[in-house]
Amino acid sequence: MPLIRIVVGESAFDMGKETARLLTESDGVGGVGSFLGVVRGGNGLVALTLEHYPGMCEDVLTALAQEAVARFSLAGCIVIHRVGRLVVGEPIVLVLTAAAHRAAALNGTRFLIDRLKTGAPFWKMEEFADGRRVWVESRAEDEVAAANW
Amino acid sequence: MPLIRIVVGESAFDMGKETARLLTESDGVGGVGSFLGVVRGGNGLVALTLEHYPGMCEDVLTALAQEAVARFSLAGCIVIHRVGRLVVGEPIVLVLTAAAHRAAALNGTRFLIDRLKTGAPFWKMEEFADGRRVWVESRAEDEVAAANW
Amino acid sequence: MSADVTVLYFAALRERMGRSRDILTLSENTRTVGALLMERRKVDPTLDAALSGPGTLRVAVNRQLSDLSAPVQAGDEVAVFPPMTGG
Amino acid sequence: MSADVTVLYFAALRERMGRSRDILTLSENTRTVGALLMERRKVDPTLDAALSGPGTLRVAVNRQLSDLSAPVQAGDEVAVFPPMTGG
Repeated sequence: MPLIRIVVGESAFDMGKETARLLTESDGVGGVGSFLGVVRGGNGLVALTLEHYPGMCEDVLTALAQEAVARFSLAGCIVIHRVGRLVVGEPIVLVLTAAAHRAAALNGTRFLIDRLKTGAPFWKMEEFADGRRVWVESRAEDEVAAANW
Repeated sequence: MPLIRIVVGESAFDMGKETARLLTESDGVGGVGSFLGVVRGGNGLVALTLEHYPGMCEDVLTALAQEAVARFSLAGCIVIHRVGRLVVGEPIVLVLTAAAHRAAALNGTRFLIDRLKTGAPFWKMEEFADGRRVWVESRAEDEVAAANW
Repeated sequence: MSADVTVLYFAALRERMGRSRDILTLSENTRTVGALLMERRKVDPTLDAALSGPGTLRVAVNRQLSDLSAPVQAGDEVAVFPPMTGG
Repeated sequence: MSADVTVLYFAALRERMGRSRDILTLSENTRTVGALLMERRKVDPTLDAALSGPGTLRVAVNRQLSDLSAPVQAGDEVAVFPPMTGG
């Protein structure tokens, strides 16, 4: 059975350890693809606050991971998504996919991050140095990226 | 100036530390894409021995990294390729790309690993449990993947 | 058996509501999520204003993405929220 | 100034050669990598056999991928090797 590991919570994660775990618990791996999302600074942004729908997040991410495993013949995958207040430069999300060959791993990574963006119940609120708080609007290009899979 | 870090050598590398370094030394990063290639077991394979052309490897990888930075507006990238004898499960190659947005980072990762496979002077020799030693032949699909960029 | 339905609000909608959930009692003839919310808007000006706000809203029923035509029954968990912006 | 050209062999070709490099002296009328190798094959049966082996070969001149029509001059570093299989 391919490893599927889903974590939603406030804690930081260790990308190196998660990669080692994926390699240890998966068979026949030739490549690991990954995407790490971080809070991007600029325009006075200080932090993001991530709100989520507990329970539904885990359900959606597990279903997405199962779909990715089946579709790209993944040997395993890990999705970690943080919630709460995260300052500029802090990691938000980690997607790791293991497969026999690189194309499958890289496609699996891209599928998961594209679909997660608009399909898992997380919401970002931006906090600026001048005190403004703004809910991030969904981007049309994200909807297109998710629909293209 | 975007960070370009190229390492070719026998030493193991620490993916977590390399990612932290890329984040620390790059500006405006929203996402980091990566590919980690490892020695895949199966069919009695025990180890790979990686031979390389010292000097030309570094030149080619630097040129590829510069092309990736320009083409995908990367904030930085790191390419580490090991040489020598590596047993099943050991990491061979790490590509890390940082960008403002995920599509650029993931495209940069894929470009680098696709082009590196057939364009950088490394050669793999497989070593099997029964003592056979076989030079890996280049795969037509790798040539196609590299040419598609 | 209770005829209650839990309705959850998230993100900007939660802020517009000033609360994160309501426990609504399902009337006998209410069969869909859309009908449930429409009835409630008539008696809850805060909900009416919040749902009239700018931007589209999404609906989940029992943690599955759904829409206003979805059937609703006692014990269900309904959630209403803006488009998701994770990752 | 020396008229020497260094020729490097890698991977399966290096094994077929039994050595990793030759230092060849460029004759006056030799202008291309192809001509250099062709002349040498006539006097070096090992090289002749190695270059006749199965599979295609690639050429680099001064660490730049090139081909047999590339010009060669004294001091150049020429490398001959099978298709690359990194990553």
